[in-house]
Amino acid sequence: MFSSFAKAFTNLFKTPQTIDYPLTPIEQEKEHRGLIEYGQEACIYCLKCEKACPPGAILFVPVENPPENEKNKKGLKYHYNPYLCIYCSECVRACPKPDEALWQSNKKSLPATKEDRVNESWFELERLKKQTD
Amino acid sequence: MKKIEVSLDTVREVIEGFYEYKKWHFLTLNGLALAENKMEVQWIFSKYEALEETVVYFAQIAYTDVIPSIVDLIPSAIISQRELVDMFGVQVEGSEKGLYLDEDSLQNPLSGCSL
Amino acid sequence: MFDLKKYRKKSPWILHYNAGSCNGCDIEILASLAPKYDLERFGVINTGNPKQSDIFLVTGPVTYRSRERLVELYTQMPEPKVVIAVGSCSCTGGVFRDMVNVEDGVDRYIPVDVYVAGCATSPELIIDGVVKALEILEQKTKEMEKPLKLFREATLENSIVNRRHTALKVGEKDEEN
Amino acid sequence: MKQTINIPLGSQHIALLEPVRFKFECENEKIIGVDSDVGFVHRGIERACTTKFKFDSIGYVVARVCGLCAITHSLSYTVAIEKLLGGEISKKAKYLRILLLELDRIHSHMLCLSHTCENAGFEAMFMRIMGDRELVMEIQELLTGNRVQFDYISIGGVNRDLNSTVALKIKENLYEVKQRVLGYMDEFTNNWSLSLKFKGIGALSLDDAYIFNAIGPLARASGLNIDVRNEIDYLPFDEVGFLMQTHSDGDINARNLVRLNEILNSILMCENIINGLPEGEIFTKIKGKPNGEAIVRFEAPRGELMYYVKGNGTAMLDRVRIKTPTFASIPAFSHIFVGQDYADAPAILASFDPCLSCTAK
Amino acid sequence: MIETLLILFAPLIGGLMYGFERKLRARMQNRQGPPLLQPFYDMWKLIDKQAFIVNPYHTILGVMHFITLWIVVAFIILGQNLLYVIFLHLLSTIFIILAGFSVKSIYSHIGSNRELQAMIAYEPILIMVAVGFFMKHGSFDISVIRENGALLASLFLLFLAFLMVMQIKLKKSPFDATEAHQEIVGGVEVEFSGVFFEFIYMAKWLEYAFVYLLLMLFAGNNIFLGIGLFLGVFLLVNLVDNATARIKMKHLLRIVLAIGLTLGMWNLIGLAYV
Repeated sequence: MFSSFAKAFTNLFKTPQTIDYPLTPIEQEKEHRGLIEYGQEACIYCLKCEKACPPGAILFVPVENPPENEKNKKGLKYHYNPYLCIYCSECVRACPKPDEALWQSNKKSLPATKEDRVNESWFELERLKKQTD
Repeated sequence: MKKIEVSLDTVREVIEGFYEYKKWHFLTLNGLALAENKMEVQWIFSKYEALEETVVYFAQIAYTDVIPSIVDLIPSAIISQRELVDMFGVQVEGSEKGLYLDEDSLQNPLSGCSL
Repeated sequence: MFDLKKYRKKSPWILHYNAGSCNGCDIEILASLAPKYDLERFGVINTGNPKQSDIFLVTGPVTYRSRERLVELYTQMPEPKVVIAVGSCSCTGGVFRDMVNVEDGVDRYIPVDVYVAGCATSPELIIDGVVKALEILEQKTKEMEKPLKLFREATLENSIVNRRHTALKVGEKDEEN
Repeated sequence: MKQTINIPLGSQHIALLEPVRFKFECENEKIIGVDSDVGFVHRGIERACTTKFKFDSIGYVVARVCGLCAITHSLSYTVAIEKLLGGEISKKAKYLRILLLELDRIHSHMLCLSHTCENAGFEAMFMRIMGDRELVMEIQELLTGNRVQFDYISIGGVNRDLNSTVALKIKENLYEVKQRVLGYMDEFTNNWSLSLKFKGIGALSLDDAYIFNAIGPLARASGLNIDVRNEIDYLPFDEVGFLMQTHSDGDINARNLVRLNEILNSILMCENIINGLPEGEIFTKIKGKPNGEAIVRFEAPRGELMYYVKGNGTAMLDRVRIKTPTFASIPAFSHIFVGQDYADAPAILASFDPCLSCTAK
Repeated sequence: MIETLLILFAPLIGGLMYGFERKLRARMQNRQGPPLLQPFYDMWKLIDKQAFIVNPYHTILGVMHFITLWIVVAFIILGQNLLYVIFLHLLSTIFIILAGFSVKSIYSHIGSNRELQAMIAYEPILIMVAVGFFMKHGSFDISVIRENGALLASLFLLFLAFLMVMQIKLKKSPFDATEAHQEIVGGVEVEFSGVFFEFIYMAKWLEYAFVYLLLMLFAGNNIFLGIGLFLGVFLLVNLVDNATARIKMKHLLRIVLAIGLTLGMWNLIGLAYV
């Protein structure tokens, strides 16, 4: 009891452990597993990452005006949902050209609000994907 | 892992003869869906303070069979038995449904799902 | 960057419900109440009582058995209230998407205002989410204070019943502006 | 007939992290009967493992069974698959797996201790332990890239190497944690209000521990020598200085002391691993499709975790059976509650370190 | 004039104390803590919030609790009879207990039950304190007590007993089983919401004012001793709060009654015969 007593008293004169987070930003560790990033030029459209992703947070969906890339024969476009991703970096391990086409950054995802339509917009993409299969 | 086949009629006697509560540790009751509308029930035990000694008693049954309860021998089996009832839709003496599943969720999710 | 003075004038009391998550996000919520991140800086108290809370932190994809309790808790909270879906699986279902006993995401049942990603999410993201929620809470409070249009016909658009409804539409109005 | 009252605890309650509902039938705040509902978190992971996911990504799915013992889940599953495929992983990978397993145990035990203190109404101790727990979380993030869900183990080895700066940081922080833990030992044994709350409360006798097949710290606090780390040979626990920690009282205080001693033992193991880390590859490619059945057991922070995996030579498995520590202890829980005061119920519950998301899967 | 102002601002002074205490407690727990004016932000927020009325008696009794407490504090400031003050305070506690029993929530019932038991523990000690003052001055009037010298030395044992009462009244561990957030989610206040919870919340501030005003009586007319006593006890209460766990109701009754009554009795016997 008395050691807690003393501890509480000495804590009064120490600077608290708290990081005043939104005011003083925390530096992310370089190794932190954050958002997955995609390099469109280097992608060879093998769709390995799409198959490897456990929750299915990466989708290649056919669009009308696809990004210009000679490997992209089916006219697909890369979509990624950070609110579905589980940040396991299995896609990066599956990717034949890691660090160029697909890599994991240490950026954190921002909180979304209603306008971002994290669920509805993704449903549309999933429906599109199902139609092509 | 040692596997011993038993039949449903004799399983209680076999376990009663085998199980010494200070020597063996009841791990769990496991179900396994087989082909032709059959399933396998496994009673898994392991030995205290021994390296990798696991004994599995198993019986192949139909879904309509009633599995005898071993709760009076091993009180901690009650929760595994209830799970088995929920997951496979078989009957175990004295164990009722509804540990995990609600009325409108998919019933017996594991019965024959790999087939 | 952040105008913290504005946010600090609020006192969001949080209610936490686990609707079937893996505990990863729940322990991060505990960690964000602990000294290093200390959510109490914003006036947060973990009340555990729906009748006295403003922010509803939900973790986990909603399982069949917990959905009833989830809606019950949401309705027990007095207006204005903000719902934060913490973690990937409460936003969209995450890795549990399409599993048999799971409803993908909290917004199938209750309207969600802030989605916080991450599996498991980290205390920083939770703080970000709470700061965002404070903005929405303030807007909703203002919306509730608007005088009622007494002399108009009580249509569905502006009747008393729909004050809650208009409060929910705060975000959409901003989009137009 | 005496009048009884029913006091519910859950499914949403401030003392609970997870949804579980207990209904205590009380006589003047003394519990005479318990009714529990543990199925709130059932998500159907066992079914999804056989119908939805291929065997190589299940390691990430079963990690989400429980956030606290995520590493043990993915490790058990991976070892089971490695057994079926017949691959052998390098010694360095084995050591790194133990390292993370023990770090996870340290942070999980600290969380449990702090939660027990909070439920006993000791907020300052909760803050103190949670504050110190950040030291462990920090090194976990450095080692694996995430604070809670590590996703560190893959079939054939581990995903990340340990470099020398991280190793140094781990050693520094663990030394610091050790000092703090010794401080808690003093606090848990000497604080009179904690002894009123913890000593002789929620006791489980040795015989009951045998009868109810108790496991983990719950059993070890009653004097039952069960620690799966002692009974398996997939990972070299005996090489890195594992010692079983037991106590004979069986009450909350004994459980806390067992946990504190285990933290100290785990710190020792981690230090031994870092000092004697062998050279070699961290990943060996293992090819093939799993066929046959395997039972793998591991010691999660809460007790014994068992995986039964059956493959049929294709990418989809036949059966993944997860038997989790709390699942096996539920009969023991209900037994302990009877005869205690309701005022002690949250603290007793926290001292089991229950993990309901494990239980219901 | 100054008394009227003091009475009007009594809840605010209590609120400031509460805010300062939250800050202090945070610092003792090695964290930054909320801003000093946080209780007032809470107050503004609660006014804005929708309120659910469970039943009319429940809310009225809650408001009555607040008003009676305010009158109690006013009486102390005006220098009225100490015995009246203590019994009126008892009445205000009874209001909140009745409010707890008037709803269906089981947590509320347990909270009320515990509040009753705690009342049994601390009420005799409060009366003994009043009797102690009476034996010294021959009057229960607070104004008389204030005019005379400090009684800390001659009522020292009663002062120690009073410190235990403070822990109960301020809901600080080890004697905070009446509130017990982790067991019964706040006890009697569990069903209050919105602006009606506001009254309960502000009653807590008044409780601070009440307890510390009673404490100041031990210093008599010595203002410096009074301030010293206030600061010292304020720190002590929080330090004890941060060094102990919550003990159960039966232990609370046993400890407070056994130690408190014994200390008080010895003091009174000493006053009578020495």
